[in-house]
Amino acid sequence: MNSPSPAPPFLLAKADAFITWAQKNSLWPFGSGLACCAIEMIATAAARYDISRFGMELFRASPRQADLFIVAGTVTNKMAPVVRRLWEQMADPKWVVAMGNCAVSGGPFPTYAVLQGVDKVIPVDVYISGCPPTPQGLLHGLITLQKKIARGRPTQEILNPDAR
Amino acid sequence: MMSPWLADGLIPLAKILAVILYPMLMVIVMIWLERRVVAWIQGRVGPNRVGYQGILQPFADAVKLFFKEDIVQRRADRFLFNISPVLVMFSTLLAFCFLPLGESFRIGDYTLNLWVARSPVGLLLVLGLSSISVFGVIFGGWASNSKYPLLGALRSVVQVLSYEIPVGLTVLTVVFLARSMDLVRIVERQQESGVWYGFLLPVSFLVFWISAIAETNRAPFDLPEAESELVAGYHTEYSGMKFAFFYMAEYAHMVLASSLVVILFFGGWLPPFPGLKAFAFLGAIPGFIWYLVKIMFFLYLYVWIRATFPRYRFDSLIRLVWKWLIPLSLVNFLVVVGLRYLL
Amino acid sequence: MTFAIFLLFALMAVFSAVMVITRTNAMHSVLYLAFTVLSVAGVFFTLQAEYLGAVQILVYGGGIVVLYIFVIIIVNLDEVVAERRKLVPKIFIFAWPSLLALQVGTVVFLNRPAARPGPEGGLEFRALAEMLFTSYALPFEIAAVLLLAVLIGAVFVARRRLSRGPD
Amino acid sequence: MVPIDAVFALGIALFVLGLFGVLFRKNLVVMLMSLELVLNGLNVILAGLGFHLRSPRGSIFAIFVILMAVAEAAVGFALILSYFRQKKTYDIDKLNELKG
Repeated sequence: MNSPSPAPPFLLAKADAFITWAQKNSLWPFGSGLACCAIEMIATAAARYDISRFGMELFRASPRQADLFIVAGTVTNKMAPVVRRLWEQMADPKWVVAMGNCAVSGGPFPTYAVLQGVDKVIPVDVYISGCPPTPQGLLHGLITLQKKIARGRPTQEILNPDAR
Repeated sequence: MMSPWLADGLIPLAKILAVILYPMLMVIVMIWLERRVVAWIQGRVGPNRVGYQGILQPFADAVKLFFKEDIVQRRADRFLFNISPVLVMFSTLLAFCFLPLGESFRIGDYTLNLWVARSPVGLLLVLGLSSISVFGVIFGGWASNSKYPLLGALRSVVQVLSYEIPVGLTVLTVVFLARSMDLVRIVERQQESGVWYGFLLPVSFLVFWISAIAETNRAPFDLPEAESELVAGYHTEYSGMKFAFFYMAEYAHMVLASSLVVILFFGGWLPPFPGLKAFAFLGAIPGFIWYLVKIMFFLYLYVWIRATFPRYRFDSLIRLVWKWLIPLSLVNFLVVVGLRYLL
Repeated sequence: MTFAIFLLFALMAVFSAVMVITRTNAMHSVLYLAFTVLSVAGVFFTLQAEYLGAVQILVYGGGIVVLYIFVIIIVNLDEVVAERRKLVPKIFIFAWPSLLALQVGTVVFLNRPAARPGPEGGLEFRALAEMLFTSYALPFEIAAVLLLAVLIGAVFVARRRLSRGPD
Repeated sequence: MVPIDAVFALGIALFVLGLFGVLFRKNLVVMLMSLELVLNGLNVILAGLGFHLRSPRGSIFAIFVILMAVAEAAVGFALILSYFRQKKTYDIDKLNELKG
């Protein structure tokens, strides 16, 4: 999706708009709190910030049913294979948000035990900085992700899945 | 005079279409209602970005799930894995065929019945068909070839089969008063006696309602899907549209249970106070609107209970049914029969 | 019309019955057994035995078949039981039920009763209930006692023998 | 209107299929399932006769057969479970202790 492909025909463009509308408005996150950022993620779901306004309050416990992997917290080297595996168990289309400095780049832990950024094991769509990011920060990241999803062309991926 | 092909061909077809669309519509309303009401109870806002007050949220979810990848694990039993969501959905929708939506009325010289099928044993059939959905749950859990789905499926079956007993025993009291298992007839009998059976049989209603919550695997009895212990229960390995089938079937089951409660205990499509002349003006509102209002009230009660009570532990769940509900419903049955003959 | 529906259910019943006895996976057999039970319930409906159909769905579908599933899950083994016995000659296996079927068929077809118009409401639910609780009250009670005995017997046979101590 | 011959044909077909299952299969659980087929075939014939003779007796007999099937299934499963605890298999051919 990096290079802009030629504009799709009218019907496909409408279908794209419809599917991406559905996808961006019903991002079900995977309940994946790894460290202290999880507290902020939970705060985002709670009354004051209320992630459910965007239809995202259905935190799924099963990766098969989730669309959004919020990597909330420090990914240790021990946890990295698990994170990778959970990401692989998620059903396409799926998106990843690296929440907090640890998930983005290892943060304050430049040590042998900590993975220096979760993008070393799984592809990340949106990075949110902060230690930890505030709920406003997470919501901003999620809205950014919604904008990115709205630019997607799901029909292209359905019609020729090999091109991905 | 209506042409026969319209009466014999088109109207049954339209009814069959309606009996598929009506539960789906109720499911969509129910999903939206649940998310908004739970949010409201918790001091949040709830989905409000898609459509007016977020009413299109269930549509967005459905479309998204439709375009999601459909994962079948390598070690899963493909045949059973694929067929079980269909089984769950099929049995629930089939049960809807026997639910009357209102009294029949006449258009010209054609009598339009607001039900697809009417049977003298309609009540038994609805109970039987709704218990068939257990197949889908247990086959899905077993075919996933994974431990949490299997545990969730076993829990679900034990729970549903145990709670079937108090349901049967309390339904017997209603049948005893109405002298019929025909759902239409039961409502008509309530009209004749001038009182909803819920007020005559409060214990039956309570036991039936608790069991109905447990049979639909809803909080506080949602042990089969307890995400803190079992990930997502019997549908852990399902993704995309198959998961949506399980999800929708669960809500359709709730609509079915609410409809049954309304028909058996709250007078179906009858307006309130069917016996009192002073309230006869309430009959001006069509029957199925009363019916829908009552169903919505019980669906709201489902959500209210979910947002209020913590989840049961599994052993206390089973203890509740075997040590409290079944003896209670047995005694209730004896008391109802005894009073009926003494008074 | 009724006959067409009957044929549909009958074909479904026979097809799934064949599948029940030919699947090597016991779980698939149970699924097809459920289909057979439901189609037979449909056959009962076409034969105006509505109460029987409802009982079939409730008791067979909701009870017995679920019991089968439970037993298969409890005694779940990876072992596939080798099918087809070798000790009995194959010809005998085929011949005996076929002969029996032929015999039953001829007896039944030759002695089939003439259709009796009878009272129209003869199959009503009420008539069934009245007959069940008057003429057949004694068998009904005996069946109840049988079920009680079965309940106790099944629990007794299947219980874990705790006296031997933990394994 | 369903002709009685068709009902007999269906009942006999289910009966014979069940019989085949009992004779062919070695898996105890599948054998019990085939027994259920036999009983179902019987019930079909009983219901058909009741329909044909306009009498509720067919249904009543079939209900007793279903009751018996419940009893049979319960005891059968109890036996299978205790057998399985001892043998760790449900192959019918391993059930041969009494053979000389």
